[in-house]
Order: sequence, then C-alpha cells, then structure tokens
Amino acid sequence: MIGYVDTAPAPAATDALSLDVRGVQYSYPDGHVALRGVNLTVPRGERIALLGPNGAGKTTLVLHLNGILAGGEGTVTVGGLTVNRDRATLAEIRRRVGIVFQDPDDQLFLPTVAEDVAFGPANLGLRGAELAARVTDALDAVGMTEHRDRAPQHLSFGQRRRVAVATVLAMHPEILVLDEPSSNLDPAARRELAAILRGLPVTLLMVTHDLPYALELCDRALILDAGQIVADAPTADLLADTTLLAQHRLELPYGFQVQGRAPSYRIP
Amino acid sequence: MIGYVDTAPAPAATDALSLDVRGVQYSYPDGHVALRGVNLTVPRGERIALLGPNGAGKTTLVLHLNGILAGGEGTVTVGGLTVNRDRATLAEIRRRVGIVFQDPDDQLFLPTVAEDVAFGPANLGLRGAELAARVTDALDAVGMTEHRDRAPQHLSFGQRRRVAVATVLAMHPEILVLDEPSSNLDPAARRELAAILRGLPVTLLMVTHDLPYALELCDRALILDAGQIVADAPTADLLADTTLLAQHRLELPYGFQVQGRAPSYRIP
Amino acid sequence: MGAGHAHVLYRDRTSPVHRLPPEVKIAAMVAFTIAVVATPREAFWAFGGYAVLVVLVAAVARVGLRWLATRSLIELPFVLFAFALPFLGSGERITWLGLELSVDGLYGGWNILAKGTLGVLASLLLAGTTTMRDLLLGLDRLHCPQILTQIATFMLRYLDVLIGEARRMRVARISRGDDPRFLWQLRGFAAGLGALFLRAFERGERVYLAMVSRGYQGRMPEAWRDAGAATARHWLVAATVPLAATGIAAAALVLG
Amino acid sequence: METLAMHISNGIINGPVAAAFAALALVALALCVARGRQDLDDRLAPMAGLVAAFIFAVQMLNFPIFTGAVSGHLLGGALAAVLVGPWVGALCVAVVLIVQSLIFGDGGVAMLGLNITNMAILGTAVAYLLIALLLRILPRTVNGLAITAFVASVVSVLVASQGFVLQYWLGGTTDVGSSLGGLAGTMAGVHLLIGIGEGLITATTVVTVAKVRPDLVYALRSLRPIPAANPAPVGGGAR
Ligand SMILES: Nc1ncnc2c1ncn2[C@@H]1O[C@H](COP(=O)(O)OP(=O)(O)OP(=O)(O)O)[C@@H](O)[C@H]1O
Ligand SMILES: Nc1ncnc2c1ncn2[C@@H]1O[C@H](COP(=O)(O)OP(=O)(O)OP(=O)(O)O)[C@@H](O)[C@H]1O
Ligand SMILES: [Mg+2]
Ligand SMILES: [Mg+2]
Repeated sequence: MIGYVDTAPAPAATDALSLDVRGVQYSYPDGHVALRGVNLTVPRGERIALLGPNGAGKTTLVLHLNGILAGGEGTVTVGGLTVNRDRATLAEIRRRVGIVFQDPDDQLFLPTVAEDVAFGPANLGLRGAELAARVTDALDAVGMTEHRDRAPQHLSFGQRRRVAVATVLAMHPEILVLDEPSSNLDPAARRELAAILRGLPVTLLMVTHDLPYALELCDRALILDAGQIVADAPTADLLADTTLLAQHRLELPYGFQVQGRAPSYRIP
Repeated sequence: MIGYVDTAPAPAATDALSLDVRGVQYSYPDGHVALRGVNLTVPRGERIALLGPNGAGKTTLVLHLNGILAGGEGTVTVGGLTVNRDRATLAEIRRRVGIVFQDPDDQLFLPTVAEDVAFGPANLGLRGAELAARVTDALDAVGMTEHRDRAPQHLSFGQRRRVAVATVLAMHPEILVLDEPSSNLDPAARRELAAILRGLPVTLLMVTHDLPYALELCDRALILDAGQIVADAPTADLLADTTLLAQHRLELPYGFQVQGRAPSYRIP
Repeated sequence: MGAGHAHVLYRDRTSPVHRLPPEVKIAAMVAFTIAVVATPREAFWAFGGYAVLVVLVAAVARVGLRWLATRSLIELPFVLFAFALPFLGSGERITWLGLELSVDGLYGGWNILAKGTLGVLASLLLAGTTTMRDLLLGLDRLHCPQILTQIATFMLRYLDVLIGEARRMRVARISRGDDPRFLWQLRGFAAGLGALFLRAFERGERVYLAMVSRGYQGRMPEAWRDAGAATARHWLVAATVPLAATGIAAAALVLG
Repeated sequence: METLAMHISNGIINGPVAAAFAALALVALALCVARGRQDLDDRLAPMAGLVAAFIFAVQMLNFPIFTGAVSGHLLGGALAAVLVGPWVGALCVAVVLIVQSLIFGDGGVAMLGLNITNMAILGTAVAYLLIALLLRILPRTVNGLAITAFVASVVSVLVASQGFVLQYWLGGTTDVGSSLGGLAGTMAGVHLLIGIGEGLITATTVVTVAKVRPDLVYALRSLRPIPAANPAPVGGGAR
C-alpha cells in the first residue's frame, strides 16, 4: 500500500478549492476547437469523475491542469496558484498535480521500470532510502515489483499502464488526475487500483468511460461534451438519468441499474 | 453498416478450421518467455474471446496469427495455410487475417484518416469507386465519417481507436482479430462496435478484459495465463466459475452474474 | 504519423506548377541544373538568362521571391568559400581597393556563387511545389530502385516518429517535475539521443509490422502510384524550362 | 567550410570530374542495391528507415566548431554500417543526400555523384571495414563495441573529407595551387573534431541499442551476444 505519512510538510494551502477552472477555451494548432469555455471546481479531498464521449475534450482539459497545454482563454488555479508561463510556478504546480496519461507511452521513458518510477520523486529532491521506499511502495501497489528492472517498452500494454500509475503514485501528489486509468487493466488490477485510489488522501479527478467504475470510486461526476461541461451532479443521480446519459453517448452496461435522487442537477 | 456482398470470390477454403495453433512457444529477443506451448483451434465463423491477466501473452499470440512474430516452436495454420517465411504465403495469410492492434498509434500512419483506411484495401488491389465505397462504409461503421480528412495523430485516443478498427474492417478479412477493441471507446461506441461485429460473417477472435462484453459477443472463451491456454469453454460457463476466474485475476464487475452449465471444461 | 504530406518548404497553394506530376518536375529540375553547371563561367549573360527563367517559374508557381531569397540562405557556407577563393587562388593577380586578388579566384568565386545559387533556387522551386510524398512517387515513377524509395518512404515516416517520441519524452519529463530546456539534458546529449533512437525504433517497428499486416509489401498501393501519372503533354509543358536553359548553355558554349 | 566539403554545391568541381564520379557512384550504388535487397528483411527495413531519418534529423542540427562560421554535422556512415550493414547502410546515406539535394538544395544536384562517393560509399565502406576488423580484435564487451563505433566514425569522417580534397585536386574549378596542401590539412583538422563528435553520438547510440536489442545490431549478428567472454566464432563480424 501507498502510505502518505512520509510526505514533506504540506504547503500552506489556504484555499479549500483544490482545482478551479474558469472559462477555459482551447483550439489546437490545426484550428480544431477542443474546449469552449470549461468551468469546474473541485474542493480539496473530493473524488470526481469526468465523463463524456470520445473527442469531447477530456484529455485536452486534463493537459491544462498542469500547464502542458495553455494559451487559450481562461484560467486554471491549483490550490490558489494560477497556471502561467512562469517556470517556478509551473514547477510548483507540477509538483502538486500528478497526471496519469491516457497513453502509457506518454508517461514512460527511462531504461528501466524502477528508474522511471524514481524519476518523479528524485526531481522532488528525495534521495537514498526514502527514494527507494517510494519506488518500492508504488511498484508494490500496482503489482509490478517483479518487473522493476525490465525496460518499460518491453512490457505488455496493461503492465505499462500499471507502471504509469506507479510513476505518479510515487510522487505523492496532492491532486491526482487519471485519464482512463482502468483501460487495458485486467479485472483484478482494476479492483486493486480502485482500492488504492479510495485509500489515498488526495483530491482525485478521473476521466473514464467505465461508468460503474466511476460510481464505485467517485461521489460526484461531470459530463463534458463538445468542449463544455453539460452536467455536474452526484454520480448516482447522474447515472440514473438515462435520457441525459443517452444525449451524450453514455450508457450503463446491460443489466446495470442505479437508484438516483432528484434530477435537479443539470447545468443550464 | 459494413456489407460483405462485394467481396472478391471467396478462396476455395476446404478447411473447416479457420485457425489452428499448435504448440506455439515464443521468447522475446531480451529472453523473456511469453508463450509456452499454446494450442488452440477456431472453427470457421465462430466468435471467440481470449481472456487473461496482464502480461499473459495475449498480444504475443495475436501477433503470431499472421506471421508478424515467428521463429519460436510450433505452427500456426490459417484456413489450411501454414505460416512460414515464404512471401507469397505470408501475403495471402495477411489478406485473410485482419488484426486490430491494441495500441492505435501502431496502426495509423498516413497523413489523413481516409488514406489510412484506404491503405489496406488498396494493397488488395482495389481501386476507384470500389475502394472509395470500402472507405466510406468502414468510416461510417465506426462513426468517423466527419473526420475523414483529418490527420490521425490529431484525433483523440478513442477516435484513433475507432479509425484503427475501420482500417481493418475495410479489408473485409475472413478472420478478424481484435486486441482490446473496446478500450477507450465511449459506451455507445462500444455497443455499436458489438453490433457491427455481430453482423459480420467472419471468424472472430477478440482479446478483452471486459468480461460482460465477451459474454455479449462470443459464445466461446479461452483463458490464457503465463503463456498457456488454461481454460476453453462456452463463455457463460466459464464466467460462472468464479474460482477459476479468480485464479487468473479475472472477475465479473460487481453485481453481475451469469448462469453457467457444467464445470467440465477445464483443460488438464 | 502524418509523414510525408507536407514539409517545411512546401508552399500549399494551387498553381500550374503544383499540378504538374512530380516526375516531370524532378526531371526538369535536374536537367536545368546540369545545363547551368555546364555553362562556362565567363558567360555572364547566360546566368542572367537562367535567373529570368527562375523568376518566371516562381511567378507561375505563385512562390514569392522573398521566400526564395530567405530560404536560399542555406548555401551561406558556400558563399563564404566563394569569397575566400579570390584570396586563395593562384596565378595572375589584380589589385582592387588595395586588396590583391587572384583573377582566377575571382572567376572561381563567381562560378560557385552563380551556379550554387541557381541550383538552390531550382531545388527550392521543386520543394515549394511538391509534397514529400509526391516527390517519392515521382522518384518511383522515374524507376528509382524500389529499395531506395522504400528507405526514403520510411525515412520520412520515421522523421515524424522521432519528433513524436521526442515530444512524448518531453511531456513525460516536465509533468513529473523535471525542467529540461532540451530533451537530452538528462544524461548528456548523446545518452538522450540513444534513448530516443531506441524508442523511435521500437515504435517504428510496430508501425511497420502493422503496415505489413495490412498487405504492405515494400511499395505503396498501385492504385495510388498510377493516379495522376504524367502524360506526354505534361512532359512537353515541363520541358520548356530545361530546353530554354539548354539553349542558353549551348549558345554560351558556342559564343565562348 | 566542411559543410561545403561534405555537401559540395554546384560549381565547385568541374563538369567532367562530376560526371565521372556520378558514374562511379551509380555503379557502386547498383552493387549496394543488389546486395542490399537480400539484407532488407522485416527487421532491417524499419531500421534502415530510422537510420536514414536519424541521420537526416541530426544533420539538421549543425554543431558549431571554433566559430559560428565553421560548423559540421553527422555524416552517419559509421552509424549506418554498424546498424544495417555496409550495403543497406550506404543506401541509407545516399537516400539522405538525394532527398536533401532535391528539396533543400543542400549539395548540388549536379554534384550528387561526388557527394555520394564521399559520404555514402567511402564513408560507409571505410567504417564497415574497420568495424569488422575491430570487432574481432577488441574484447567483446560494451566498451569494445563503443570503441569500435567511435574509431570507425572518426576515421570514416576523415577519409570522406579527404575524398573531397582528391576531387578538388582532380577538378576544382579554381586552381588554389599550393594551397591544396593547406586545404587538405584544414579539412583533416576540422574533420577530426567533427569525427570526435560524431564518434560520441554513434558510440552511445549503438551501445544503447546493443544493450537492449542486440538482435538489431547488424555488425553483431554473426557474433555472440555481448558480454559473452568467448572469442569470436570463425567468420565473425566481417560478413
Ligand atoms: N493534437 C491535436 N490536434 C488537433 N486536434 C486534436 C488534437 N488532439 C485532440 N484533438 C481534437 O480535439 C477534440 C478533443 O480531443 P480530446 O483528446 O480532448 O478528447 P477526449 O475527450 O479525451 O476523447 P477520448 O475519450 O477519445 O480520449 C477532438 O475532437 C479531437 O479530434
Ligand atoms: N517487446 C517485448 N520484449 C520483451 N518482452 C515482452 C515484449 N512484449 C511483451 N513482453 C512480455 O511478454 C509477456 C506477454 O506480453 P503480452 O503483451 O503478450 O501480454 P498481454 O497478455 O497482451 O497483456 P495485456 O493484457 O497487458 O495487454 C509479458 O510478460 C511481457 O512483459
Ligand atoms: Mg482522451
Ligand atoms: Mg496485450
């Protein structure tokens, strides 16, 4: 298991909002508009699912949360710090926000699994036994300890996905953003990941197409479609509204049903 | 929808077995053993799911089915043709077997989506209106028609996955092999893909971690673990045997249950 | 991998030159350059004539002269060499502004400057009006050995793979708290390059195998190769420029 | 100045000599095509493309030597020879030169024969001969491979640069008289530095590949894997 006890003293976080995204618009260089004014707030410690059809802009939004993409309209604030072009600010934001990319090949680049997992914490200044412990714990958590000395690009897709998750867990970020973490994982690994995530004292934003998984992990869910947030509600309520889901190419697997509360959550 | 009516005259297929894999062993160049003697037969027209934990060797097995990987022990026979090093045989086998790779980035390489989808059928010798129709149909089937002139690397992950499926559908293969086709697809796309696959008159082998999806599409399922086939049975029976599933890191999502028949199918 | 569609030098517009099949453009460009190189260096007027031809083609191709001028800076090193020659050259010398210069060297410098520049301009006109993929198609139709066009095709594709993998590695690093100004600051330039090479290879290998799975056998599909191949009319149209150049070169040789 | 030497532009060497070397290059390339075809299997085809792309890309990053005016770049002959063998290797370098001359005007089209002779043929051949020799003499370790790649790079760059001097002596359009010796010296000096840079890049790249995928290194194909301590089998890396 990942223990967060050994974390460095928490920065003086005066802001109760972990993430605050306001009016973010973004077009890719080829002119394709991906985000058309996204507003979204995530209070500290909440676990939120980000749902939406293919091409909705979920990944584009995720890449804004630590300043990898920027340059459109709007602001992104992370625990009070606003993403800008300043190197020091960006470095601090990237320390706080850990992103697991949708494609594990975007995440892994060092010659061995262990080195890759150690890379983030080493950049945070950890050394020696502490660093080793971080690596061991993270690899343990995703069940990849026995592969620690292998080359990441020689792993199976699902194994790479697990290592990708470990690289971010090892950094003990305050805010954990996962883009489709469960895809290509075997069912047991999926459940194990859910248990780990549930046990972490972090703010969590998880992009997923697996609605039952979202329900299992997150109390609140958002739907992003065509670059805008179109719904924001407790996950159970949201998943109970089949009309809404169907409008956005979402649906529960056959035979799966949820009891919702009041359908009063749609965004105008 | 994909219509197979315009297919070139079917080759004289005397063999009722579409796929016949015997004693296949394989080690990667770095010495890692991935397959330890796989035996497997797929009768013509059947739809079979290939299940198993991460790193079991599923992708490695898939890459053997059209001779991309070879050189270990054992033989692979496709509709009576045995995979060997002969160029003509290989070309014919690759005409028959269409593989959708686990990572769409491995599959797409041309400047536009439409060209990429046209690549396979054009290699088969199609041209003009017939080629255009193949492309249009395949893109329609996966709902990517409006993106036909975009660059594949500028699509979202799920959109790339759909195009990857289209590139293979357009070839009208006799045997369709899909490595995790539903991962990263939105739920509606997942259902639409299932409907398409169910409608195709092909032999189908589908690798997946989504057990309900396997049940929905395939009558028979195999479990591959540590490079060996460890179970082969009707999907419903197999999924009903929770002990067996648990031994191989498989499990049904919470709340999902299947009625099985007799537990008499385990491989010795 | 959007390889080979366009490259930095391609000017995306429509013009009669853009529409010409690539093989005739390549042939015309090569023939023009050979005519230029064969011209005696003393025939100053002939080089003026070539320059006029280049300007005419640029106008028809709707390629701006300023673009041509900036892009031709690539030959700056040759220009430096050309300016060094009057000092290095042997034989008869003249004095100009107090500098003692070799006459042969002056001619040599001019020769390199004029022929080099015209050659670069001709290449730029080809590059500006032809996509990389068409260029390869043209080479293929000119019966360039298949193994060469195959290597060239992959070269273009893997340039994209290299760039793509370099981008991925950069994103992977900055989002985990590293702050590199260059990709290779991790363990020195070369180590980063080695890692990038291996990574690009393994990606490229998988892409190649996926192509092979879809029936690729070393050449792009025939349907694509044949579409828009040159007709006799195309050859005639494109031949005007090298023919004019050959005329100039012949005249220059005869007139001495 | 060496950029010039390495990518000879139109007008530096006279027509007859350029034509003679074009013929020579054509014959040599034809041989490479014939031999390369047998080599180019499913494993080598992507590698050949990547080697060409890598040389192409790295040639874009000229590294300055002494001053900005003098800059040099990777020639790639040694890298190509180690990874894809002499035949396909020469073709890779030739492809880079052809594409660069066609679309960048980098190296005159009329001088292509000279450029191909120097960099693709001479550079790769010298590198491969050295590699074949050194891999037999040196211990079969990572260090041995690194030294091999390094030495082969330095020497092949030097030889390629002297190819230009020879061509200039035969058909330089301007008679530099006694300065020819000076030219040879300058070329050698500058290219020693370039060769060292190229050697470092080649050695690290090759070692990285050999550690993870020894099966991809053509020069090691008929040898035992690194770091086996055994002597080379008969008929080792030379073929
Ligand atoms: N590099 C790019 N260049 C241009 N357009 C892009 C690029 N990446 C994504 N897009 C476009 O932007 C839109 C949003 O893409 P994004 O990747 O954010 O979608 P997504 O919600 O993550 O989808 P998925 O569920 O398929 O991962 C899509 O329409 C996509 O085609
Ligand atoms: N290129 C490679 N080099 C070395 N070993 C490899 C390579 N690719 C896969 N392996 C190893 O071979 C085994 C089988 O891998 P494979 O990709 O076939 O698994 P898989 O069943 O497809 O898993 P997943 O569900 O995660 O996709 C794994 O242990 C993996 O680490
Ligand atoms: Mg996405
Ligand atoms: Mg797999």
